Formats: sequence, structure tokens, C-alpha cells
Amino acid sequence: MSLIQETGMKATTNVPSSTSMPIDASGDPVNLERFDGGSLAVQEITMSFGPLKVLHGVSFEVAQGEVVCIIGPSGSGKSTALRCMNRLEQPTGGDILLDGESTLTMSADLLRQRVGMVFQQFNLFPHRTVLDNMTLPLRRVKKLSKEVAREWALAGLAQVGLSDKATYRPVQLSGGQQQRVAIARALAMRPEAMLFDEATSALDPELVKGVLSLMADLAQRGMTMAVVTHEMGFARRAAHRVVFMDQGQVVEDGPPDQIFDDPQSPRLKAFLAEVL
Amino acid sequence: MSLIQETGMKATTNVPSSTSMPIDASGDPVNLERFDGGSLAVQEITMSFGPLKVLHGVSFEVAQGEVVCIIGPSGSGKSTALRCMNRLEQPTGGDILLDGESTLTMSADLLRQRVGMVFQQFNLFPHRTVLDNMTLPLRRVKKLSKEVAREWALAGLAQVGLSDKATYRPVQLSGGQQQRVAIARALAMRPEAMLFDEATSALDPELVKGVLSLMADLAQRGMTMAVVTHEMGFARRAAHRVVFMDQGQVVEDGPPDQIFDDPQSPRLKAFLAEVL
Amino acid sequence: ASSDTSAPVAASLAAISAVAAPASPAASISAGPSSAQASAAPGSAAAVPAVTTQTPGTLLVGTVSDGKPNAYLENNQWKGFDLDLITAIAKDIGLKVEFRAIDFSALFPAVSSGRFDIGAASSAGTVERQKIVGFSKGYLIGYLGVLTKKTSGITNAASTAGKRIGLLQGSIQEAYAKRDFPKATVVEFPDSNSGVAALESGTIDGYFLDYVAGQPYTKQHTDLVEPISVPAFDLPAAFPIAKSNTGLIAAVNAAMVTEVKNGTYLRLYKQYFPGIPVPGQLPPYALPTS
Amino acid sequence: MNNFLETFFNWTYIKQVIPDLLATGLKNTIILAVSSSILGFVLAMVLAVMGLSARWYIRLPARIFTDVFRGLPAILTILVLGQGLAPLGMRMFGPSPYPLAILALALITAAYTGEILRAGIQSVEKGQLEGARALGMTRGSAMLLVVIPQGVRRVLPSLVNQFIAVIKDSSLVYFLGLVASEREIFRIGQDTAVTTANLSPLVAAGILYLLMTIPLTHLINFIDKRLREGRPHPVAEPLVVLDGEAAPDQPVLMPMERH
Amino acid sequence: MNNFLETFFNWTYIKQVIPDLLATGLKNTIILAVSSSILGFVLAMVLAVMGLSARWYIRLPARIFTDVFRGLPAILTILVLGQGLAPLGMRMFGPSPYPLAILALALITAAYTGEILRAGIQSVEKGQLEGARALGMTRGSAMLLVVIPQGVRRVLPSLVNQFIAVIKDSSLVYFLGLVASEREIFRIGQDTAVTTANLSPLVAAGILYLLMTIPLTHLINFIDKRLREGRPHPVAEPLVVLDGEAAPDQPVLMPMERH
Ligand SMILES: Nc1ncnc2c1ncn2[C@@H]1O[C@H](COP(=O)(O)OP(=O)(O)OP(=O)(O)O)[C@@H](O)[C@H]1O
Ligand SMILES: Nc1ncnc2c1ncn2[C@@H]1O[C@H](COP(=O)(O)OP(=O)(O)OP(=O)(O)O)[C@@H](O)[C@H]1O
Ligand SMILES: [Mg+2]
Ligand SMILES: [Mg+2]
Repeated sequence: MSLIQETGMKATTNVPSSTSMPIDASGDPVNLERFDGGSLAVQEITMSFGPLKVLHGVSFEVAQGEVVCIIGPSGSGKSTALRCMNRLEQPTGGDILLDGESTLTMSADLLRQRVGMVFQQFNLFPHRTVLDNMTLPLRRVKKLSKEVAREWALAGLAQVGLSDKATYRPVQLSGGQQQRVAIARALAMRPEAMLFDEATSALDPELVKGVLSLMADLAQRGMTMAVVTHEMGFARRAAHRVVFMDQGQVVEDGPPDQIFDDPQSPRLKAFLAEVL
Repeated sequence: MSLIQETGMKATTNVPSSTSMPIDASGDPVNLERFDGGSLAVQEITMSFGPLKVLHGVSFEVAQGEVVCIIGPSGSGKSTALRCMNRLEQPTGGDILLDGESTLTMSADLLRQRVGMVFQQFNLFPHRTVLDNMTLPLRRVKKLSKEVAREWALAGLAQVGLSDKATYRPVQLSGGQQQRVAIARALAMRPEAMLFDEATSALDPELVKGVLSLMADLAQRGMTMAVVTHEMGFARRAAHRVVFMDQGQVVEDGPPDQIFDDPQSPRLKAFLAEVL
Repeated sequence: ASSDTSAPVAASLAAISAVAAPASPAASISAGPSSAQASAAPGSAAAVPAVTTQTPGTLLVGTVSDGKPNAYLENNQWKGFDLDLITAIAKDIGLKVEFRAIDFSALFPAVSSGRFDIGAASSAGTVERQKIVGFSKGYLIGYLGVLTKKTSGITNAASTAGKRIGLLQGSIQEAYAKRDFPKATVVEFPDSNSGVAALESGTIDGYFLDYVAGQPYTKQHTDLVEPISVPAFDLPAAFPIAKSNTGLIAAVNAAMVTEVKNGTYLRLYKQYFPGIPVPGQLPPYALPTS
Repeated sequence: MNNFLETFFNWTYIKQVIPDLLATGLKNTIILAVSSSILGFVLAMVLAVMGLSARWYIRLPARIFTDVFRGLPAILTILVLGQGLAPLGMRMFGPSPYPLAILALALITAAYTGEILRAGIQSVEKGQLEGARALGMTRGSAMLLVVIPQGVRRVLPSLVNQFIAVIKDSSLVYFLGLVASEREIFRIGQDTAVTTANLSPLVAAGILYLLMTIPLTHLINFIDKRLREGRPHPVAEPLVVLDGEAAPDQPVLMPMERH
Repeated sequence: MNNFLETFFNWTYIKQVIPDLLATGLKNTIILAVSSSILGFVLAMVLAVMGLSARWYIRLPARIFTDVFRGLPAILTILVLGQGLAPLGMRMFGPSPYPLAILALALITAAYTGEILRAGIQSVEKGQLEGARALGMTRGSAMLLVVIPQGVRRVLPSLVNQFIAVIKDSSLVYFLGLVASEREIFRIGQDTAVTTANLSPLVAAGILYLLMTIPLTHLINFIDKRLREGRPHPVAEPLVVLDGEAAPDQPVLMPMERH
């Protein structure tokens, strides 16, 4: 049984994406609900900022319903690779496929409806309340009515324990609260795949574990996820597969047990030697 | 022997605060250098944002040369307590002593020269290059000459492995790189005490360990440090003492072994149960 | 009011001296230019009020730089009937002139506060204005004209009924338009160029201005004519001078008489207003009184 | 000194001009300023968005428009437009110079306002647009709902500046010729100043301007502050309590078994 | 139409006015606009900083100054100051109206610019001031070196607006009385328009304004862009290599034993 059922909560993700009906409060079994997750395939992408090459042919795949954690030293290009995956950066070479279709040629708006993202800097809208941060994309992109959007939003906030902050402005929240709003906001859009950039960097252990369980639940229900993280404990627990990047390249790629317990490359060995 | 000697680096902190001479490149033994660290005592401080009370009488002490880690759930008031310690927030009650002297009545500028801070959001100056971010306070506050400030700054950047980014703007850096610049910038001011708010949230394990060793080194040389963190591994390794906050109060306070291995309060027990 | 303009020179002289220089009897005028000249120099006769100017020896004249043909700048030279006349008058008094151009609306305040010794911008000495600032006697009466398109159907005063007639804001045309074209709609403009441009573009049917000033436009714009001319004899142009500067008022009035007598006035009149009938009566003219 | 007071603060003349100022001038000033500001603002927004385009052939016309209408003296723009389009204007709106004056004023203020808005929008962090677009919002609605509102807020005081400038520029409609009932505040002040040879009516006009602009400024500042800081105190109670919801600040995300 | 062209674009008259415009007008316009802009900017900065003070008795005078000098018609301010201070001006500077006109224009532009700057400074995130102050910088130098430069950059286009407005407002010096050689661009255009009974000289003045303002705008835009984005490509090489420094992006912070 999933976390969400245990706590008696309605998850935002509980609402079929095909309907704009209010959330049914009677409590459908959560696991009846499945995401129509899409697989992601990053193929030999390269990327430069001016003269600075930051990605030198990066390839990895995220199967449908799989959680892939991307780890690696600072500046190794993890964020850049993630940003390429929903076209916030345009790769200079290579391709990225969503369910086999090239994302570089499809409409960026459609791509982003299908592939959600949570940023390292959260990017909440400071001029709107927390609730409005949630409802704005629901109404605009999902075209929900005001009431339905509000219900979805409140459910999403409740899911991250922030119902009482609905009328706050983002600046009035602590770092961890902001990050949770950002996660809730992206999830409320019910994408097929999610990209998390340091999704737990501002969270305390309780919340980290909460996010972990949320991801597990989402994955079980079919959502594809790529997660950049520098918390090895998190990667080990959350990931089906771990990608280790260094200097703009994928150095190793494998299941967590293999990556953490049996690293092959000296670079990864050195990296993991530092984990506290 | 300290890290800094091992790597053959000149640390910024290697320069006596009483002199504005360029860094001596011949390599004085680092451990000859001591900080004139000051103890911090937080006494029953209270603090509200409008009607919302966020600190309900928080007390803890940081002895000279001691590293105290503050842990606790999101929104428990950790950042707020830290901000009170260099007067970015004005407590509504209680007192904070630096070397026995009330910080609430001393000049805020002087206080902040003595107590440095690294922010959760870094607060780098986006309109200046990385190098200028470092030299600006050195020249203005420490009144160093242009050349000396530049040498200190480059040494500080080298210490965090970012010499090659000196001419970059902050937006051109990755998250971890920004955080390292923020740390280097604060340390270059050679304060008596340092406050770190999630000082390692954007850092990968290698860098976290680097910061850890840096703190150890600083502490050995007499610097007082209060560190808010949600990485329990880090707290355990870095702290002489750990303060656990919840809902605006200090719930437990003790050496890391006691806090992590023998928690007393049910709240802390529950909190630690979640650590991955 | 018309009785004022038709009054003999002597009578109007008396009337003006009563208004502008009540403290000094007619004797001050009969004392003539020589006396004024003397008063500019130290040790003048006690009975005659002294001619005082901002800078001794210089008459600072406030004027406008866009008042052709009365006061304007051409190739950085001051020109115009009013300016040449005041130059001659000043010379008579023993002063040299210095011109400063200013917006018309600021001219009277600048004169009444003494920043300029005198104004020369074809300003009418209306009753209203006399409350604030002193005036010399009138030095110019003339004809006003209506500039119109050949095709407009405006040929005389009566045919302006129902038409839009433009004029310069603050000018004496305002008063005459009320009297002579009571059925026309009056449209105000800040300068004649924009008025004529409006005439050309068809937003007004006629533009009411100084007859002489209208002539260059008929040459520039071949479709324009100036069929109506209206005598404007009861609101003569006069030089504004600070009320308190009675000496200067008297001296200017006296010198004006001299310049009429010695023929300078007529010479300037013919130079600047070619082809315009010379009024039967030469200045000084009396100003209206309430 | 006395003369100075007499020139600028003669109560008789001030009293004399007040009825006209209020009955005629105020109405006309408001008509001119408000309608050209609204039209100008809409145009300015288009210019600002065009000016921020990545494509040079979209930026270029906006740039030229801005440079020309901002650089030319307002009087000239009003004259050229007013006279150039007069035949058309006559046919469409009759002899009143207002429609063309409003158009000219709108073009001028649009040139200035466009630059103000562009600066404001440009100063919003890139992350905001990215944040909105990553949620699937189109570039249009991301700009409209996320970036532009923040950008506009940052330049509210400059927009107030510009509105006040339009209020005053509206007096230039005079260059197109006005009948008495079409005169706005400043013109009435100036007319009366010329007929009375005294500047007090102009001072009266100035005071009326202040009575219009000062309350407006303070209203906008208040709104600005409110928008910046939110309501004085955030509502501390939960907005709604969902069934079985955890207590505030007690995250409900709980651990689950490894899948 | 032909008539329209004849009125506004008659090459003969344009040619005729050009020497005067360049020899006299340009110089005077630049003197007036530049000196009042500099003075005004300094004053505006003071107003902006006062306006951001936490203490009401510091904010209030700035607020009043801004409201009055922004709200009053520029002509009135110039007249009141020019006439009111004329005796003093005479004694200090002689008969030239320039000093008083520059003062008046500076006060007016300061009122507008102060609001622009306040908005810019206010829009800089609180974290920037906190970041600088936490490093021990005084409020003064934190504002001066960190907050204000960022704030000013955000409103550069509005500042250009304001400078252009001053260039044009400088023509109001006419209200204080000018000798021929003191006339600026617009006045020369207007005067020549009268002597030639044609508006083309005014168009020539307008074009000269454009020749002044357009290059300025583009220069500032270029600087703005450069400041925003830094040099096109950051220098990728390390600035200096310290003795024994680790390779780039290889952090030299290495683990050490638990103390
Ligand atoms: N400017 C503000 N206005 C109103 N409330 C605020 C403001 N800043 C913080 N708060 C509230 O104060 C409480 C404590 O915030 P604080 O930032 O100190 O938490 P924290 O312990 O640092 O949390 P985290 O680990 O998530 O950073 C939170 O509930 C937050 O919503
Ligand atoms: N806008 C930019 N302009 C120039 N260089 C950039 C820009 N953004 C990132 N970089 C550079 O690209 C490299 C990779 O950055 P990226 O943000 O992808 O790293 P990362 O792996 O996410 O690091 P971290 O763990 O520190 O967040 C870095 O060296 C960084 O300096
Ligand atoms: Mg990153
Ligand atoms: Mg915090």
C-alpha cells in the first residue's frame, strides 16, 4: 500500500489527467491510477557555452517508470544535461528521444507538458501566493476551471505538508518549504516524465525521505524520472539506475548496487571515497 | 598537518588579519596562524514575522573554536536563528552575546566584520565577476590595496578550486561553484566566527568533504562556527556539538554521538529515524 | 473706445500722462527728450523723475523672436518695426538697446518685476494689463486681415458666419473677432505657423491675424488670399514698462513724439508694412481706459 | 519680493480662473491624458515585447518607432500628425483636434513607455520564464502571466512619471487649434495669464495639476507596496483543512518501503 | 499632400536653418541638457536613497520635493525659479538665464529621475543588501557598490528616456528671456519657421534632435547589454596559476582527518 493511502491523503496525482472533474474525495485506490509514462533516451548530446564545451557526447536512457539518478562532481554538466532534456538549452549535437520521438523537433510547449522539471533554484513566482503558483499553470496549461484548479492545488500542497502556507508569498517561506512548493507545482501538472535538479537540496531528512517515497510511488505508477542529486544515500535508495558524470561525459552507468558497491572507473572510486 | 599544507595551497586564512601585506608565498606553517575566535551565546531569543511566532526562546552556545551544527525540520526556525546572530533579523526578545558582549547593542557593521555568514541562496553579486565578488569587501571593509585584495581573492578561489572561473559572472557558474565562491568570499574576510546556512546543500560529496575539512581546520585554528545543515552525516562529522530545533525551540543539544546515537526526545528520535 | 483712437494727439497725450504718470504733471513731457537725456546723466533736474534702467546706459528690451514683422530674428539679427522703433527711441533718450527674447506669456511679468526695462512685442495696452504693468502711449494701430483659401467662400465679415476662424492666443484679434465675426467659431493657436498649417489642412476656414503678417503667407501658399481687412484702431500697441518706472515712461512717450516728428516713424512704417495705408493719425495714441 | 508674490500669487486672478479650470480644463485634460495613456500603454507593451524578440526583423521596427517618436519634439509630432492626417481626421471625427492629438500623444508616450516596460521585463530573472515554460506554459502566457507582471511592478514609479508627463504634454494639443471649450488646464491658465499680464492663473493651473498627480502617485505607491509585500500580515490559518490532513508544518510525506 | 510636404519638408528652408542650428543651437542645447542632467542625477540619487529610508522624516521631504517638482508644469517651475531668484541670479551669474534655467531643469529632472532610481533600487533582491552587509560592508557602501549599480542598470532605458526629455525641456529656457546667441535648437527652429512662414525649419530642428538622441540610445543599449551579459565570451583560461594549484575544476579541498 502506498504512502498516500496510509496517510489518508488525496494525492494530486490521483486525478486522471483526462478529466477536469474535481478530485473525488471518496478515495479511489491510488494504485489503480497509472501514469502514461514516457521513456527518455539521451543520445550523444553535446553542448557549449560560448567557447566552453560542457557536454561532450552524453548518452543515457530512462525507461518508462524508471528512476535514474545522475551524480557527479560540481560543474560536470548534470544541470546542463537535464536542461537539454526539456529544451531549456538547445544541444549543439546529438538527440533526445521521448517515447522514441525526437524532442528537438517537437513543440517545446508540448514537450514540457509531458516532461516536468523542478529547478535547483526553485523558480517560484514571487509575485503570486503559493496557491496561485500552483493554480496558474493548472488553469493555463491544463485549462482547469478555477474551482478545480484550486482543489488540485490544495491537494498538492497538502501532499507536501504546506496547506497552511497557501496564502503566503514564496519569500515568506523557508528554503525547504519553497522546494516543496516547487515539487508540488510540477507534479500537479501530471507529466509523463519528471526532471529533478537537486530536488532535495534544501530538505531535511524527514522531507528527503518523503520525496523518496513520493518518487517510488510515482515510479510504481509509471512515471519516468531523471534526478540530479549529490546525496548518495538518496541516489542509492531512489534510483533504479545511476549515471555518473564527470567533465561533461558519462563515466559510468548502472544499477545503484553496482555503482556504489562495485565502481569500475578510478574517477568514480575517488568520488565515492569521499562520501561521508 | 592540515589539508592546506598537504595540497601545497596558500589559504586565504593564512594571512594575519592585522596586516595588509601581500600573501607571503614562501609558505609559513599554517598552524602557526590562529584565529582570534569569539564565543557566541544565544540567550532565549524570540522572533516573529507579523503574527507568526517563529522563535520561542531559543538558547544555545558556541564556544570559541567550536563547530555547532543546527539541525531540525524545515520551517523550524534554523535560518531565522542564524540570521538573528548577525542581526539580519532583530530578535524581539532575548540576547545574543559575542565574547560576552551583547551583539544587539553593538554596531551592526562591526558585528558583521567579526561574524561572517554564508547564505542558503549564496547572495553573490550578479553584476560583478567572481573575482570582484571576492575583492569588493576586501577592499571596502578590510581596506586592502587593489593588488593585495586581488592576491587574497585569487588565493581564496584557488582554495575552493575555482581559479579558472575568476572572470566569470555568477550566473555562468553551476550551483556548486556558486556556493563555493560564497564560502570563499566570506572566509576571505577572516571573521572570528562564521555562520553557515545549508553551507553544503549544492555540493557534491567530494566538495562536502572538502568543506568539512576546511571547517575542521578553521576550528583548530580557533574559529567559532554555527552551521545549519540537513545532512546528518555532515553534522556528525563536522560538529563538536549539535543543536536540534523544532517549531522555533531547541529540543535537544549535545555532542554528536549523544544526539545521533542516543537521542532523548521522541521528536528527535522520529526525526533521525528518517535519515537514509 | 473708438473715441480714444480718433482723439487728437494732444488730448491723448494728456490722457496718458494722467494714467501712466499721475505723479508728474504734463510738464515732464513738455520737458522733452533733452530733459530725459539729462536725467540719464548724474545731476539731473530735481523736478523730472529719473530714467532708471537695469544697467545704466542700456535699455534692456524684452521681446519675442517669432513676431514677424514686428519683432523677429533673422540670420541672428534682430529685426522688426517695433524693435527698430524702440532702438530709435532709446537712442533719443541716450540709451543703447539690448534685446532679449521671451515667451509672450512671460513678457509682462518680466517687465513688471523690472527684469526687463521695457517690452516691445506689439502688445496691446488693454485695461486688464494696465492693472499690472505700466504702458507707454500707443505707437501702432493697424489693420487686421483674414487669411483664407480662395475657395472658402469667405469674402467679407458677414460670410464668416458659421465658419471656424483661427487666431493667435492672447492677441488683440480675440477682441476684434468677438466684435466683427460674432457668428464664427474662434479657434486659438499658439503661433501663426500652426494656425496657417491648420488652414492648409482644412481644420479651420480662416485665420485672423495682423494684415501685414498675413501677406508673406499669401506669397508662400498660392491658394491663400487675405480678403478682409479690419481696422484696429482702438487697441493700439504700446510698450509695457514697470509702473514704478515713471521716468522711463515719460521719456519714451516724449521720444516717441520726436521720432514721429523727425520722420523716422513713417520711414519704418513704410519699410516694414509696404503697401499698407498710413493711418490718418500718427502716434502717440491713447490707450483704452475702463 | 512683494512683486514676486504679486506676480505669482495674486489671489484675485487665481479666484478668477478657478471656475474655468474646473469646468472646462480638468475635463479636457483628463480626456486627453487618460485616453492617450491607455492607447499608449497598449502600444508600448507591443513595442516592449517586440524589442525583446530574438529576431532582428521584429526588433527593428520597434526600435525605429521608439527612436523617432521619442527623439522628435512633441510639438513637431503633434503638428506633423495633426496636419498630415487632418483631412482624414476631418472626415472621420469632424473638426475637433482631439482624436488626432490623442493619437499623436499616444505614439509619443508609447515610445517612452515601451522603453520603460522593456527595462522592467528584461530585469526579471531568466529563471522565471524558464520556470513558467517548464510547466508547459507557452511563451505568450509565460510572459503575460509571470514575467510581465513582475517587470511592470518593478517600473511602476517610472510609469507614473510617464503618465504625469502625458498629463502635461496634453497641453500641446493647442498646436492643432482649440475652441474655447476644448482648452485644457494649462492652456486656460496661460490664456488668462496673458490677458491679465500676471502669472497667477498659471500657478492655479499648476496647483490643479498637483491635486491630480499627488493623490495618484500615492495611490500607486500604496498598490506597489501592497504588491511587493502582500497584505500586511499573511493569513496564518490554513486556507482549508482537507480530510485527514496533517497538522501544519508536519509533512505528510512519510517513508515507505523501497520498491 | 503636396502642400503638406511644402509646409514641413521644404529643402530650401531646411538648408537655410542648418548653419544656425549647428553653430548656436546644438552647443546651447548640449550645455543646458548635459549640465542639468548631471546635477539632476546627483540630486535624484539623494532623493531615491532618502525615499528608501526606513524613517518617515527622511522620506517625507523627498516625497514632497518629488511630488511638487514632478507635478508642476515645467514652464511654471522655470518661471517661478527664474523670476524668484532673478535678483540673486543677476548678482551671482550676470544676466544670462542659463544658471537659473539649469537649476530649474535639474530640479524637475531630479524629481522624475529620483522615482526611476527608487524603482530600480527597490527591485534588487533583499539578499543582495544582506549579502553585502553580512560581509561587514556599511549600509552606505553596500548600497553604493552592490545594490545601486544593479538597480541603475535595470532602469537604464528609463534614464535614457529622461535624458531625452531634458534635451527637449531645455527649450523652455526661452521663458526666462534669451539673447540671440543663447537660443537652443528648438527655439532657432521655431524662430526661423516664423521668418520663413514655413514649418520646415522646425522639422530640421527635430532631425537634429534625432541625430543627438539615436546614437546615444544605441550606445546606452550596447553598454546595457554588455553589462548584463558580460563580454561576449568569458576568458576560459585561469587568470593566474598559483604555485601548486590543482587543475581547474578539480577541487583542492581534500579530506582530512576528523579533528
Ligand atoms: N519573511 C518572512 N515572512 C513571514 N514568514 C517567514 C519569513 N521568513 C520565514 N518565515 C517563516 O518562518 C518559519 C521559519 O523559517 P526559517 O527560514 O527560519 O526555517 P528553517 O528552519 O531555516 O527551514 P528550512 O530548513 O526549510 O530552511 C517558516 O515557517 C517560514 O514560513
Ligand atoms: N550560462 C552559462 N554560461 C557559461 N558557462 C556556464 C553557464 N552555465 C553553466 N556553465 C558552466 O557549465 C559547466 C557545467 O555546469 P552545470 O550547471 O551543468 O554543472 P552541474 O553538474 O549541475 O554542477 P553542480 O553540481 O555544481 O550544480 C560549469 O563549468 C559552468 O561553469
Ligand atoms: Mg547543477
Ligand atoms: Mg533555512
